[in-house]
Amino acid sequence: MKRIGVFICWCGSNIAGTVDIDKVAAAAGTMNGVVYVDQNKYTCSEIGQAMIKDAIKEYKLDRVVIAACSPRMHENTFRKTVESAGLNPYYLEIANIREQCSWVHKDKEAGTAKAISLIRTAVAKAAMNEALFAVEMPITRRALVIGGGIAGIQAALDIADTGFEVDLVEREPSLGGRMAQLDKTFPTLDCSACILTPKMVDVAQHEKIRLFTYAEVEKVEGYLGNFTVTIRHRARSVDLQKCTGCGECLAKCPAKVASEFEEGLVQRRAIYTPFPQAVPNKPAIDRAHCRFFTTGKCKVCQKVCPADAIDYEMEDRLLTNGYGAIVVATGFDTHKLNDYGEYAYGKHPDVLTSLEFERLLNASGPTGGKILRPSDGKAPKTVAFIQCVGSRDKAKGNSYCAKICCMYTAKHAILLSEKVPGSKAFVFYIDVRTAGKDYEEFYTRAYEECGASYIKGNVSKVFPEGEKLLVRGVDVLSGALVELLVDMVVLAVSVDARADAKELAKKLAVTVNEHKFFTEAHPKLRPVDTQTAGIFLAGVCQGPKDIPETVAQASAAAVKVAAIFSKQSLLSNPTVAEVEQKLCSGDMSCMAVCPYGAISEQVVEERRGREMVTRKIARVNVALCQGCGACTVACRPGAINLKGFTNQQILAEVDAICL
Amino acid sequence: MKKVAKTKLAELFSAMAAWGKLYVPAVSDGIVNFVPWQEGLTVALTALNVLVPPKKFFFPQTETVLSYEMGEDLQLEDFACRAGERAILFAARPCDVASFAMMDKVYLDEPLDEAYRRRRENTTVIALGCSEPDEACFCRSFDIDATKAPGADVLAIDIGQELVLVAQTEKGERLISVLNGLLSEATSGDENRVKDEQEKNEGRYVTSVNLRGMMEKLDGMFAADYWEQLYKRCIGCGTCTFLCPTCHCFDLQEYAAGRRGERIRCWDACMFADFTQMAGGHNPRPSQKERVRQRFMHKLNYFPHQHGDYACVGCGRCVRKCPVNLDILEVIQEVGGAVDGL
Amino acid sequence: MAAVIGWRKKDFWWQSPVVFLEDPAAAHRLVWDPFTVYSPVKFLLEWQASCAAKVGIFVKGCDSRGINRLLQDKRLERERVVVYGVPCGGKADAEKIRASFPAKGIKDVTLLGEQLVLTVGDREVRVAAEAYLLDKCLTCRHPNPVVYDKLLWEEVLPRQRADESRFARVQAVASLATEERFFYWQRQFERCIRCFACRNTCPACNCRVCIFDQAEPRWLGKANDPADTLNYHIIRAFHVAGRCFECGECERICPAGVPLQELNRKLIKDINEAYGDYEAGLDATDQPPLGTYRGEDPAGFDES
Amino acid sequence: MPVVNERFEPLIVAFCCNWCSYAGADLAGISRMSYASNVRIIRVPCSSRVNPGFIIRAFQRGADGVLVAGCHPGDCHYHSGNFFTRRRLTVLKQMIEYLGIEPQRFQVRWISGSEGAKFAMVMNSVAEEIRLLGPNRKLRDVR
Amino acid sequence: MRYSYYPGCTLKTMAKIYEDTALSTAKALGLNLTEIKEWQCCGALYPLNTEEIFSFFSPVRALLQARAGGEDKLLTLCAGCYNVFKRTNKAVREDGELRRKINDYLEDDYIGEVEVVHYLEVLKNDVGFAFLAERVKKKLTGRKLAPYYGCLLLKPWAEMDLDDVENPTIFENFLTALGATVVDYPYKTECCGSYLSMANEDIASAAVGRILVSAYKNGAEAFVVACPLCKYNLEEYQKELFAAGREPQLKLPVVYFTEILAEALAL
Amino acid sequence: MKITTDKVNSNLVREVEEVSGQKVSACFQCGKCSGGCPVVLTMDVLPHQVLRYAQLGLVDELLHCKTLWICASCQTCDSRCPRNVDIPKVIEALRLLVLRNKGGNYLHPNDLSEKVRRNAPQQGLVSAFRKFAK
Repeated sequence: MKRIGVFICWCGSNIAGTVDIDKVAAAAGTMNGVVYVDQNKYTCSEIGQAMIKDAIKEYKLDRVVIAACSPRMHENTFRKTVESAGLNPYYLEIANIREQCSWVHKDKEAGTAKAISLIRTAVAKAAMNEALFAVEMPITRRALVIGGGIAGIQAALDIADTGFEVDLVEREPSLGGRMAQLDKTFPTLDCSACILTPKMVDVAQHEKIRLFTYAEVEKVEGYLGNFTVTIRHRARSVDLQKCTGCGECLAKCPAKVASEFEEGLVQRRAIYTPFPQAVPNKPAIDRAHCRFFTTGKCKVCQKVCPADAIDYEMEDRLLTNGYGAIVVATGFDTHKLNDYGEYAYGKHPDVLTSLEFERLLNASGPTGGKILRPSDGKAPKTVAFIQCVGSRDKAKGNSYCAKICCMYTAKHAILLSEKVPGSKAFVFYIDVRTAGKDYEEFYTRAYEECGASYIKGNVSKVFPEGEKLLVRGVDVLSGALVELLVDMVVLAVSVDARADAKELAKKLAVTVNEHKFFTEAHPKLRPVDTQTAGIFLAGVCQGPKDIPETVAQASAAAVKVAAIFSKQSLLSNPTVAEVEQKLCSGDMSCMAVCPYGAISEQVVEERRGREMVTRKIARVNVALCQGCGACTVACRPGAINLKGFTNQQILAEVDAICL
Repeated sequence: MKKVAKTKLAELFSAMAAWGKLYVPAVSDGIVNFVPWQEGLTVALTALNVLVPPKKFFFPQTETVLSYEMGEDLQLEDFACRAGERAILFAARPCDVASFAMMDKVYLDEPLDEAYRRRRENTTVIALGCSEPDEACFCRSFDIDATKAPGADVLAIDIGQELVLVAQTEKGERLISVLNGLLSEATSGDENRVKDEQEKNEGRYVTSVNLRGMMEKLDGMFAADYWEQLYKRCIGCGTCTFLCPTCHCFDLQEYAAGRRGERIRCWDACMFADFTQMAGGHNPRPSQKERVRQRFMHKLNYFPHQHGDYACVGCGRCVRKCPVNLDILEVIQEVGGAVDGL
Repeated sequence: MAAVIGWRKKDFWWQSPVVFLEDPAAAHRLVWDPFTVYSPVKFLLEWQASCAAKVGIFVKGCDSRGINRLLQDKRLERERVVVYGVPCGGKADAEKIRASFPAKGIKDVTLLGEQLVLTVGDREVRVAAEAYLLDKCLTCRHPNPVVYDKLLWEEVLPRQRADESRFARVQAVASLATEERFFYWQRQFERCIRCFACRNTCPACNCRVCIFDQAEPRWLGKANDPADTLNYHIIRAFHVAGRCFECGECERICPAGVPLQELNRKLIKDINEAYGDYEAGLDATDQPPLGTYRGEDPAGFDES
Repeated sequence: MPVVNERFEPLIVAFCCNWCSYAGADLAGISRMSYASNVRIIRVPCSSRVNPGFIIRAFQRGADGVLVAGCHPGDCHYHSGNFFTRRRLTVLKQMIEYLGIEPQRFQVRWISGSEGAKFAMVMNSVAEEIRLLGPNRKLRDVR
Repeated sequence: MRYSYYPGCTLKTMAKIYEDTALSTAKALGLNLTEIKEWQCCGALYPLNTEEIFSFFSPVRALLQARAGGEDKLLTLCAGCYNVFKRTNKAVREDGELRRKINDYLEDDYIGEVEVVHYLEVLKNDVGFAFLAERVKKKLTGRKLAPYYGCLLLKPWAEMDLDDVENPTIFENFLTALGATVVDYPYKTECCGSYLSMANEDIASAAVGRILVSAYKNGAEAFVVACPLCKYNLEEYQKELFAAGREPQLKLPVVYFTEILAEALAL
Repeated sequence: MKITTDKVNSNLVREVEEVSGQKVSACFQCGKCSGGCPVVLTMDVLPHQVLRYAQLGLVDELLHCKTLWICASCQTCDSRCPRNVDIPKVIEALRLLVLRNKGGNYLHPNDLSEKVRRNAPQQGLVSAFRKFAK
C-alpha cells in the first residue's frame, strides 16, 4: 500500500471561499492509501512548501497529492519541493481545485463535492505513479546548414558569429542561390549582387564556417544534439586547392550546354563557374556534358590549366560528421509551364518567364542588362506581364499564392519604363497583393509614375500575330474584351517546392505539406522549428517568401540553434513512451503515427520453450520522443505505454471519477 | 401418467409460470436458447439442443458470490442465500439432463457449493425426449437414451398431438399436482405410443462411438506425440467449453470501486491462454498443446478416474460449433475407441 | 517445405477442416470442396514462431487477403511461405442445405460450376449453388487470391451483385431509430457467450497477447456483463477498423450468430466515405486508414 | 410517467489535452466563467493519447457522458496527434451511434488555449444535452 | 488489330465519304473494324448536368454491344461521338453512383471495360506514324494543309486526354507522315460555332471567319477535319462569306483526314 | 440590377449549383473564361459575369440573357479555369431552368433556315435540339 499525503491549499479565499476545506480534508482522509492530510493558506509559499517537505519526512510519505491551482501553474515548483524532500519529482500529482472548481462553481456544496472528486482522482493516479528519470544527453556544438542561398548564408553567418562551428552544404558549384540570379530587389531597387556578394565572401572567409559546394546531404541519423550526417562531395574534377580561378579553361572548353544560371538564355561550357561573382570562384566539370567524360577524348581544360588543377580521376567522397542542429534552407524551383500551352511559352521566343526577364535586366546577364527581344534583338515597346501563372490554380498549378510575383512584376514594370524609354507595360492580374513595408507604395509607383497599365483579368490565350504577340483577355472590371498586340510577354511563374524536397524530408525525418514545402512545428508559434527537435527551417523551402522574410527566418533559425548550443547538456523528457517486450507484436503501428520518428524496430532475443529465439519489436528513442502518446492508442495490445500518463494511471483516474 | 394437448400448452406454461420462474427453449435470430417464458412466446418444441446448455441455471456464467465494503471494519455479504428462486426448466433434452449428474459430482460433493445446491433443489426439470436425434448426436455412446431421462423430475414425450408427462421424482409429482387441472390422464393407447417411441430410439442414431478402454488408453498418453499434431489447428477459443454441458471451470474476479467491491465467479475455459496464467507471468500450460491435452484428458481420463464417468454426454455441441472441427469425436476415434456408424 | 497447410475431409459431409500435411505421400488427403472455408492463414503465426522451415499454404481470395493482413502487420515472413492461390467460387452454407435436405441423409456435396450436386441417400440432386452459398461469399468482391506464388487454376469472376449487397445490411440497421438500433444490438449481443472465437479466428486479430487477455490493467471484465460484452465488441471492431478485409469468418463461426460483419462493414463504410475508398488486404505495403491522416479530413462529430 | 422531483445531474468525464483544451479550462477558470459542475477533467498530453478503451471504461463505470477535447486540427502541439484523434474518434463515435447509443453522450470538440469562453460554453451545452437524455444505462455495468 | 466500330448518325448519311474512306484505309492498313450491332444515335452531346440519366443509356448500350463483340476497343470517327463515348465511359468507370443508376436500367451491367479510341489515335498508337509513312504510296509533298481540331476531340482535357489541349500535335504528325506540309495557325483549336449554326448563323459565321483568315494567312490551302459538323460549318460559312462579298473571300476545301489518308495510300 | 439579401440567399442559386454540380462560389473572377471564349463577342453577359451574377443571386437576370443561347459548350473556358469551374455546366443549368418552363423552347423546327434543312449534318441538328428545346 502506498503512503499518500494530501495537501489542500486554500489559495487564500480563492479556493476556501467556494470549497468547504474541512469537509474535503475529512473526505480525503478516507481515500485509499491516504495516510496524511493537511491544509494550508498558500501551499506555494515557502511555508507551505516547507510543510510538505516536513510531512514527507515525518510520515514517510511516498506519494504526494496537492490540491491547489492548475498544474500548468505550479507543477514544476512542487516537483522541486517533493524532490528536495528526497522523493522522485514524478511522485507528485496535482488536483486542480481552483481553475477547475472553485473559480467556476459558485455553489459551495457542488464545489465541495467536485473538489473531493478531483482529489480522489489525483490520489488514484498518484498511487500508480512511478519514479521517472530524465536522461542527460551531450551536445555536438556544430551546426549543419543545407542550402547556400540567402537563407543558408544568413543562417550560417549568424550561427558562426555566436562562436559556434557551422558546415554549409550547397549543391551547386557556387553559393548564391536564387538571389544571385536577380537584378534589383523590391521595394528599394538595390542591386541584388551588391548586397549578396559581400555576404558570400563573408561565408567563404569566416573562420567558423566550412563551406562545401557541389555537395549534398546523403544520410541523416540521430537526434537533437547528436545528429550524424553523411555528406556526398560530388566529384568536381577540379582541385580547389590548386585551382587559382584564372578562367583559362572556361574559354577553351568545346562543349556547350544551356546555362542554368542564365535560365537557358545563353550557353555555358561543360567546365564552368555558374556566374562571375561565384564563391568559390573556381569551376567544376559538368560530367554529363563534358566531352572527355562522354566520348573519352578532349582533355582541353587539363592542357590549358596552368595550375594542373584538373583531375578527371576525382571521385565522389562520402564524409560523415556530427552535428547538434540542422538548418534546412533549400529554396525553391520555378513552376514548370508544360500545362500552360495557352501562353505559347516555349513556342514563341518572346514569351519569357519572369526569371528569364530578370536575367535580361541584369547587367551581367546575356544582354548586358538591356531588355531585348530574344527573337530579333529589338527592344520591346509593349510588354504584357501575366500574373499568377501556375499560382492560385487548383486545376493545373499550385493552389496557393506564390506571394512574390505581384511585387517583382511591379519591379519589372518600373525597370522596363526606365530601361526602354517610351515603352508600356500591361499587367494582367487577378488580385494585387502588396502586404509588406513600403510595398504598396512601390506598386503605386509602377502605375502612377511608370505608366504601367494594370488590367484585372487573366490572359486567356497568347497568339503569335506577325512579329508580335496577340494577347487575349478581358478586363473584368469594365467587362470589356482585351486584345493587345505586344512585343513581349512575361509570365510571372509560380514558386514550387524543390522537386526533391520529399526525399530530403525523408532523410531528415521531417514532413512536407501537400505542396512539398517543409512543415513547421506550429504554424504560428513555432514557424521556424520542424517537428523534429533540432531541425529548423529558413526561407522558401518552408513556403513562399520574399528576401526580407527569408533573412528574418534564417536569423531566427540561427538563434534557435545557438540557444541549443549554449546549454551545458540536454535533458531528455522523462514522460516518454516505453515498450513492454512481451506484449509487443512488432507490427509497428506505433511507428506509423509517431510524428518524431522516435520509434524504430529492434531485434530482441527471448526464450521460447527451451530455445532462445529472436524477433522484432518496437523501440523508443527517448531523445526523440516528445511524449504525445499517439502511439499508445495505435498499439492494439497496449504494449507501448506513456510514462506519467500510463494506461493504468488513466484508467485509475476514470474509475475514481466514476465512484 | 398424464398428458396435455399441444394446443393447450400456452395455458400450461401460464400456470407453470405462476408457480415458479419458467424457462423454455425459444428461437431468436436463428439461435435456440432457454429464455424466461412470457405470454405469446413461441416455444421451440422440435429444436434439439439449445445453444447454451442448461447447466447455466445451476452454475451461471457470471454470478456475484460476495460483496464487501471497507468502513471502520469490513462488511461482507454472502450471496449464496439469494440463490433460491423457485424455477422450472421445461424441455431439457436427456443428454443435458444427464449432464446435471456430472455437475452434481463436482458441486454437491465436498466442499459443497451452497448456491449451486439451492438452485438445483429449487428447480424442477422437465425433460423432453428426442424423437429424432441429429447426425452429430452421440449420447447413445454414453448409455443415454434420448427418450428417457432418469435424472429429470418430469419426463415429457411427444406423441404427436399431445405431450405425455411422467413424474419421476417427488418434485415432479408436486409440479404435476399443481398443474393437474390442465392435464388429463393418459390412455393405454398413449402409453403404448410412448413405449413405441422408446423402443424405436436405438435405431435412430447415425453416430456412435465405442469408449471401451478409452480411459486406460489415455493413462499412458500424457507425453504422447498425438497432442503435438492435434493442437495445431486449435484456435484457443472457448466455444467448446462454454457450450459443453459438463465443463464446470470458473474464475474468480474482483470488481473494486473505491472502498467497495464484489467478488464475481464466472465461467472460464481451459482453452484460453490466460486460464492457468499466474500473477508472475508463469504459465504451466504455456502453449495450446497443453491446453488441448488438458481438455480431452480431463473429459476422458481424469474425470472418469475421479468420478467414474466420462465427462461427456454426447450432446454434439462441440462437434457442431467448433470453428475448426476439432472435437471429442475425433479424439475418441483417433485415440482408439472404436467408432461405429461413421 | 516442411509442410503444407490445406484442407481435408472429416467425419461429416459438412466438415472440411484445415490440415497440416508434413508427409508428401499423404497429399491425397488434401481436398477442395464446398466446405473448405476456414482460413488456414492464421496458423502461419504459430508455425513461423515455432519452426524455421518453409511452409506451403493454400489460400482462397479471402485467405490471401489475410496473408496481406499479416504481412502489413509485419507478422509474417513472406519468404518462408509458399502461397498456392485457389480462385474460389464461394463456399456452401451447411445450415442452408440442412434447411432443405435431411441432414442425416446427405452423403456428399460438391460444387460444379454454378451448381451444387448433393448425394442424398441414393439420389443425386442438382440445385443452383447461389441459394446455398454462405452469405459472406455472396458479398465477396475478391474471389481470386490477391497474393500468391502459384495460382492453381484460372481466375473466376466476382459475383455480380457483390458490390451492391456489400453494405445492404449495414444500411438497413443504420436506418433504424437510435433506440431500435440499441434493442437490435442488445438482442444480438445478449447471445454472446464471450468465447472469443470471433477474435481468435480473425487474421486481423494477430496480437501476441490480446489486450482483453491482460490482467493489469484489466481492460475487459471476465464476467459476462452486458456492458462488458459491448465493450469487447466495440473495441474489437475498433481494432480491426481499416484493417478488416471482410472475410466474414467472425460472423460465420460465431456460435451464437452475432452479426459481427455488420459492425465491421459499418466501420468500413464510414472510413470509405470519410477518407476515401480503402480495401484492406489488397496491398501489404500501404498504411491502414487509421494509421494515417489528411489535413482536410472530415470529422464525424460537431467540430464547432 | 414518473414525476421527476430532483433534477438529474449527469457525470461527465472530459479528456483534455494539456496544451489547448486543458489550458482553455484554466482560462475559463482564470476568467471566472461559471459552468456546469458535472464535468471532471482528465489531463492527457494530447487528444491522441485518449484510448477508446478509456472512453468505454468511463461509460461502464457510470459516466453519463464523455467529452474529448483537443487542439484545433492543424494546431496540435505534437504536430499531427489530433489528426489521428479525429480519425479514430470519428470511427468510434459513428460506431457507438450505430450500436444505438445516443450521439450526445460522446462528444469531441476542438478547444484552444485561448478559448476559455468556448470551454465553458461547451461544458454547459454538453451537460444540458446529457441532462435531457437522463442517466446512461446502455453502457453501464450492471451492479 | 481488331476493333469494334461505331459509325454514328451522320457517317451513314451526310458524311458517307468519311466512313467510306475510313473503312477502306483501315482495311489497307490491316485494321479489322467490325461495326457493332443495333446501335443508335449517341446523343451527339455529353450531358452537362447532374440530372440526365437517360442520355447515358444510348452510349452505354453501344459500349455494351462493343463488349459483346469481344473487342477491347471501340473505334469512333466523328469527333462528337468520340467525345460522348469517351466521357461516358470515364464517368461510368469512375462514378460509382452513376454506374449503379445506369445499370439499374440496363439488362446487363457495364463498368467501363471497353476502351474508346479515335481513328487518329489508332493511327498514332496502334499503326504508328512511322509505319504509316512507309505505307504511303502517293506522298502529299507540297500540299499545305491546315489541321483543324475543333473542340470535341480535345476538350475537356482531363476527360478526353487525347493530346495537349492548347498545342496538340497528333494531327500535325499524321499529316507530316503523309508527306504534307503542315500549316500551323493559332485558331486550330478554336470552336467553329458548333451547333450554334443551326439556330444562330451569325455567330457561326464570325467564328468560321476568324479560323479561315488565320489559316489562310499562315499559308493553308485546305482544312483537314475529323468532325462532320466542323466540316459543315467551315464549308457553308466560307461559301456564305464569299457569296455575300464579305471579307474574307476565300475558298479553302475542307476534307476529312481519312480522305487525305486514302489519297496518300492511293486508294 | 440590384443586389439584395434575399437574392444572395436565393434558392435558384442552389438549384443551379445542384443541377450543374458546380460550385459558383469557387470563381475568383480572373476572367480567363471570357478572354478565351470564341463566341464571346455577341454575348450580353460574359462568362465570368455569369458566375458573378450567380454568386450574387442575380439569377433572374441570367435567365433572360442572350448568353445562354450563345454558349457553344466548346469547353475552352473550363479547360483554362484555375478554379475547376465548368461554366458550360452552369450555363446548361440556367438553360434548363428556362427550358423547363412552359414555352421555354428556344428553337423550333420551323425556325430552321432552308440551308440548314438541306445541308446540315444530323449531328448538328440533334445537338441543337438537345440544347435548345425540351
